[in-house]
Amino acid sequence: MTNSIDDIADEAKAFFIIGSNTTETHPVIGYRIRRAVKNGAKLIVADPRRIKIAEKADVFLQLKPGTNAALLQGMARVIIDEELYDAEFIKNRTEGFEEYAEKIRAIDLNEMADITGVPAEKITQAARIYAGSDPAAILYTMGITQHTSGTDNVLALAGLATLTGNMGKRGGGVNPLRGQNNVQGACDMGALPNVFPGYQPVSSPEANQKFSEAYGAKIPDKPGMPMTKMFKAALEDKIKGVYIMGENPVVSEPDICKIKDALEKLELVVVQDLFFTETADYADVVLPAASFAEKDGTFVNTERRIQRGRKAINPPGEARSDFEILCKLGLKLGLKGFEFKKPGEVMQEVAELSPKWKGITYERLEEGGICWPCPDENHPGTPILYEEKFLTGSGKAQFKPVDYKPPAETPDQDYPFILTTGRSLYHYHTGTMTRRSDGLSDLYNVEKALISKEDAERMGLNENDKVRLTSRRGEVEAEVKPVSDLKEGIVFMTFHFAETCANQLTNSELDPVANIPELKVCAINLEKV
Amino acid sequence: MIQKFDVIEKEALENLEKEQKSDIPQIYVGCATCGNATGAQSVVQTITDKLEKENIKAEIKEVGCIGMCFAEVLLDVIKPGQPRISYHGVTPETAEEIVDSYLVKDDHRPDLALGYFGEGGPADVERIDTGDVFKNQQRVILKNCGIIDPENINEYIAHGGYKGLAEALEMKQEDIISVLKDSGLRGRGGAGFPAGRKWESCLKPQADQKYVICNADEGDPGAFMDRSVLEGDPHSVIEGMTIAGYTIGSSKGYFYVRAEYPLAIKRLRKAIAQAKEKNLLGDDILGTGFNFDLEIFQGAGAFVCGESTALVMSIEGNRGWPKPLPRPRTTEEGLWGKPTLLNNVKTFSVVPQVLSKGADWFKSIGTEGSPGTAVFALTGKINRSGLIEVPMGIELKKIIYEIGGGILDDKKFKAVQTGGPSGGCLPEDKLHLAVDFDTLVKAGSMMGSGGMVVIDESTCMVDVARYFLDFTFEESCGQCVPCRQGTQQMLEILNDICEGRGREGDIEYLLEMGDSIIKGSICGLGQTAPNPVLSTIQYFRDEYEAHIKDHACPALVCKNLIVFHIDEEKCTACGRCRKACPVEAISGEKKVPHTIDQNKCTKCGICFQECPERFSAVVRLTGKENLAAAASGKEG
Amino acid sequence: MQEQTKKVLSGFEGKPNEVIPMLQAVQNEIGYLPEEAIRDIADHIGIPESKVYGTATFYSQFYFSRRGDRSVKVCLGTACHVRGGMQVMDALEREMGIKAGENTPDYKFSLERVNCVGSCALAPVVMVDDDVFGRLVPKQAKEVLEKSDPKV
Amino acid sequence: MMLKITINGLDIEVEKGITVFEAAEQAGIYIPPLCHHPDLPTFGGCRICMVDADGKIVTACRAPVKDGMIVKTDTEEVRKVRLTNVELILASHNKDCQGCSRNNSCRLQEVSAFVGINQDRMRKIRRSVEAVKPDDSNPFFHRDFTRCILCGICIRTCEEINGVAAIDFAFRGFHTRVSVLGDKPLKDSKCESCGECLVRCPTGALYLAKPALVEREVESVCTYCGVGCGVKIGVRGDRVIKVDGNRDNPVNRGDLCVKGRFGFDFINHPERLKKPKIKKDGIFVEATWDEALDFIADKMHDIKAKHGADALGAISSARCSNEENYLFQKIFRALGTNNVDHCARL
Repeated sequence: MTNSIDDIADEAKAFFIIGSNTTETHPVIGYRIRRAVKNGAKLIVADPRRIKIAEKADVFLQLKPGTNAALLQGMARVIIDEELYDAEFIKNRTEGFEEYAEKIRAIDLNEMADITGVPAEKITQAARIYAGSDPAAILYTMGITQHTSGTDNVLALAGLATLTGNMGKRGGGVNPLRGQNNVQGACDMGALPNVFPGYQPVSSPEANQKFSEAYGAKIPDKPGMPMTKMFKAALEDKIKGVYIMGENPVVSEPDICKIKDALEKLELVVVQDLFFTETADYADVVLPAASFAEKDGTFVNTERRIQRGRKAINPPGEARSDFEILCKLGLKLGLKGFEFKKPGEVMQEVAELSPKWKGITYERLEEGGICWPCPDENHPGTPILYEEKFLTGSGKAQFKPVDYKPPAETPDQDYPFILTTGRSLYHYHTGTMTRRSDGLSDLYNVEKALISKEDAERMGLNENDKVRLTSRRGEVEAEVKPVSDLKEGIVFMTFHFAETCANQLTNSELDPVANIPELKVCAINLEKV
Repeated sequence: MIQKFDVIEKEALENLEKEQKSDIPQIYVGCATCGNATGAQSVVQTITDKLEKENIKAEIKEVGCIGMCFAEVLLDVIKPGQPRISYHGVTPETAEEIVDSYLVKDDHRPDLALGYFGEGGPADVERIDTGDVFKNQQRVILKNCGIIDPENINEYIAHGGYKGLAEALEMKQEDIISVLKDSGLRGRGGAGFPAGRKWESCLKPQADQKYVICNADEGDPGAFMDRSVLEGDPHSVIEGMTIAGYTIGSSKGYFYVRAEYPLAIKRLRKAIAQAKEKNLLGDDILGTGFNFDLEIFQGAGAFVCGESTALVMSIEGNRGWPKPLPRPRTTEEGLWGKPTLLNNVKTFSVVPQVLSKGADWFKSIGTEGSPGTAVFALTGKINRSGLIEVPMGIELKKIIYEIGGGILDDKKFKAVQTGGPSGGCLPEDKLHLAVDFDTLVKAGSMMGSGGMVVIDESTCMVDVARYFLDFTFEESCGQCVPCRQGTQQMLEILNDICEGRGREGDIEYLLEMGDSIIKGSICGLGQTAPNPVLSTIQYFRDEYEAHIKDHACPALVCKNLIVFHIDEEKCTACGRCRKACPVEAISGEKKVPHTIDQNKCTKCGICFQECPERFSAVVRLTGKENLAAAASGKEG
Repeated sequence: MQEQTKKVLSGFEGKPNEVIPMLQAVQNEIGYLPEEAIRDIADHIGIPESKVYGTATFYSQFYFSRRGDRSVKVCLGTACHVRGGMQVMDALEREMGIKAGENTPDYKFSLERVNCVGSCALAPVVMVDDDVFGRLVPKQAKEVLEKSDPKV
Repeated sequence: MMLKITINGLDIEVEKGITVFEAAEQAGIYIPPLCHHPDLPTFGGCRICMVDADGKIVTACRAPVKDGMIVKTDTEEVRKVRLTNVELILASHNKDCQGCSRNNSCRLQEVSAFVGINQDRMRKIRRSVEAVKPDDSNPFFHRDFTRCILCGICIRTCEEINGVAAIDFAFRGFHTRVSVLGDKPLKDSKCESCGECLVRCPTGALYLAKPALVEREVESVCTYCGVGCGVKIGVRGDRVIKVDGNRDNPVNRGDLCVKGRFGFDFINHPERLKKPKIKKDGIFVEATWDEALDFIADKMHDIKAKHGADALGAISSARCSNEENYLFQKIFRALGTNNVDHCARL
């Protein structure tokens, strides 16, 4: 997030939520937004599904899955035509407005309306609310990113925020709500193929040299493979061994059949987890890890706030924290620099090697969380990014016009429906943890493929009828639930349930830049069984 | 605009002339709810058919309630040049007779007549307007009720209607208010808040919109004054509200009427339409540029919505929960947070007359502190139930014995209840009291909305208190503890007392709790709920004690404290009671005095009613011994 | 039923101050307020369904289950009370075999108490729909019901 | 702007715009609260916080302070009104305190003690508790109507804090009840089971389905979504039995969702892995840590030797700590590959 939960919730005059089922996937932020709206803030919601938060929306844009860019371009067109943009901000803090504006002016609003299935009036209305409210915050999640056009979508959002001067401002910004408790931290710590901790590119000579020296090894200067490519590589014998820590790709990854084949093929599969997951079946070694309540450490939330997790109880049996396991393994591998006594010492090394974290120490975290960047011990942290300058050569924001590209797979005779996936309030990811809660299971334990009332009527389907869903990649059987929240031709499933695994169907086509698979759109067929 | 109004008035009179054809007989039938309830509609039907069939020249019209409910169905006839003759207890059959004998022939049927109005009536029927019923009354608010056809605006205008509005529209707003202040008019809703001051506090605040609301949510069980006014003279209320709108600068008014008053609502709708047609309501009224529109909101049945803030809440679509203090006055922040003027039906309906006849005229009626008249629904154990209007300050005695004609079946007077669930009961030695806002409150009761229920010796005061508590318990909104829990607690205790489970100290506890409920409750409902109990304890404590100490109900009302018993001496074994008993609790054959099996008896009282006066062998006994005897199976 | 509700609601703008009028209109159409109808009203206005239910249940005018074809209303206003309205109520409960606020199993009648129908002079009074029976004594209960039987 | 007021003879200066209740709080003067909750707008229904302000009896929770106001919180009259009110509440309240989850942490008990309930007076009261059967439809917390005092805190919480408004007052007067549409069980309503109402309920009307008597609390961060709510992990013995929101945490200020508050069963779940396992000819056999880690280390060296470091793939976790993610990527980068990734994209 460019901003903090607090400044958005308290100061935004309008929220633009797109591709985020906020009240179910980030409930507590959901509370804050519902409260803000109750106190008069405006709300725009864009989603293929009439999600709960849409009830409170001033404008609800029910767009076709995978048409985000078109919608956003359309809004930009309105903002430019009606000169609702922040000329001052554009003059002082941005570059490339003219080219951008020119490109936007070439867009036909009605065409965008046709593509998205959202009436031009509504797009206009949304644009006016967003541009007319100062400040206005954009919130998004996977509905924006899990597309082959994910990067373009994000750029388009950034375009809107820049256009309206909502960058580097309290109550504004472009704010991806991160899905998992430390997904931000995992990135910050360099658990990515292209960067070291603190987003220092492996390809940057200085960085590479710094880390190679620190780790006492020659680290390649070209980026490695993203997870999504590793499994393909495994099928091509390029990858021989995979070490999987706290992950369950057999349920969470797209196009699972391929993943399984890949795992079968591998010489070494290590799975380190709390439970014997679906993926563990394919492992050669399974290591028992500790849960969050059983270990010390730090986590970074969606607003870049580094917070202390604390050990409450011992792990069961011989289970060990990943920290202990990894230190041991490091030593077993004969690597240097794994003689850590406690996690706090690791944090010191992180601080030394990544400037953004230089000021972070366990002592300070005892006082409460700190948002990075935090360049030195006295720096208060940075809840809001880009207040003075942007991370570009010139320090100015670059307008990057984008073109709408349709999803990789669109419906046809054989696969006439679009499947889009998401999450439920009551479960988390592959359900490894939540499905072991009797209570949560009591509230929601059977996948219900949601279909539109119209389709249900047409196909003579009633609630709880079983259907077979098939895509070019696999098939799943699940019960259906007809709802008025979906438009005709759209099917929604969660991916929490291994037994009705939506990811058997999903498409693993990637966004060229971010390598994110297009989980939100794939063509499927649906028949009663 | 006076000129403009004169035109309207003139035209109205002419139309009336045409409509009325006063050269032929006029027939009036009292068709308010009370009349209809007694069969007025079928009377109207029969007559209409008859007139048509036999093609008799006469005009028949449905009028509102003249207040003599005891005499329903009322049918009045005015023959050209004759005074108005009233016939009472009319049925379709007698209606035909009346037509045959008085309209066709010239026999005015003294046997069926109640009397006549005005001068020079026949000697063999008495004059009503100077008789007991009316001589003590002064009809201001009800002046048109039962006289004019409420569905004909022309009649209202012909009787001086809408003059007040026309005059008001020529006055400055402040002047209207000062007239009201001079007149000393106090709100007729019960509390008697000075109307002038209320209007003034609503004129002051600046706002883009203000509202006028007429509170016609008459919920007091045993009061129907407001309904009668709406049914009998709807235009007077509309006129009053329009004047209010002009005075405080509002363009929108609401009638908040109980949905249980369908006839009133129907007549209001019609009246509103007629007034608009005549440009006396709606846009640019009488060409003054003043706009005022009226909407009817049907209350969905909650007594508490008589409370101003609760009423506003319910129009806004919420539970009718009063707003707790401290809060801004409704006159400053009412409906949708806008200044809102809320008055009772009777208050609005009298305003036009105050303006057209002047403050002094109004002050000349009633007492200094409470000028004007009071309207009561006089009911209960009284000979002449009905709707009456008397000058403030009249003695209760006069109302009960002269207007009301004394107690039913010559029983002994015990108490008179005024103010409904918020009021209290006054005993015989208070009958000299003058009826006005302040005197009644001092005596532990209140004017309230105008229910006046006469209670005789055969009524149990504890039971009466319980009745009212049961009502407030059911109607409590449930928001605040003192009212929600307190009314329930008091009711439980009263139930116990009435059912022989009373305990030492209950009376003191009731008094103490009553005090806390009055102090602690959010709104008027809770703050007055204990009154019926407190006043009955004040004046009839002995009855409470009899119930508690001796398990005796002196009035022989409380079921659990009485037993039905057949006096062998008096019983002639006629078998009436035996046959009537719904539970076969009575045994005995011919010539053998009957007995009641106390184990079977449900105390429905049917045997008591069945046993002929001349025997009156079935008697009711009360008190510990009798109850014990009955319980021990021994036939009482 | 949903069609009925939809039809009724189409006559309203969907403002909060229309809640009670909407409830009244729907009840007039259907005879009571089914849950779905309340939900539809809430959606039509855009307020929580719990709030509409809270408002509806506050007012005695509204019913939430099917009612008898004819409703027998026993007046227990003050005048009727002091003149023995309660005995009449007892008698009716006995005759109908139900308590106040209930329906007869065959849904012919529903029985309820009301506060003052404004015919105090006729006390005690019973109303069956719009027909008024005045100056009643308990034993007339049977007769009242026979006269009011919907089939007759 | 500051105002001067006097409470029980004590002169104090307070901010304009606060209520008498807040003023008293600041002066350290106790006024018994029942339907009042600092997180929520005032209600004013319980009538327990009544005080004498300039001679008028008012509810302290609503009355704004006025300059020169003289407040008395303990006059004879105030005492009587409060006492009767509490007695009246108790009259229709479940007697069984020992059997109540909130015994000794109950606001009604606290208030009763303060106003001085005594049995002699209570004997005069007619007790009648409406027999409404409890709602145990929700797996995490249940509703006991016999312990509900209709303070409306749950209702205001559901509307103001969580924004769902699944519940509201229904029916009227003595029969008033907190209800969802159709007086249905909570489970069949819009309720999202966040438990915010449970946390704020002053009595035992809302109570945990599984009673949780916490022995110690540890501050930490929720393990689910990216919001990073501060939690207090409640431990008894060696088990996590409760999770509460941490009101001091700026992220959630004490709020939690259904997963964060109630979804902790997995921690002490019997299926937790307790020993390393190595697959030998298709079946997993338990191993010591040294065996397991040696096996892995050898295999990895082996692969690196045969096919180069880039034949290794490392999939880290968005649920592991920063330190752990750091070490994980360090291991593989030190081995000479950048094939490090995690599920950021899912």
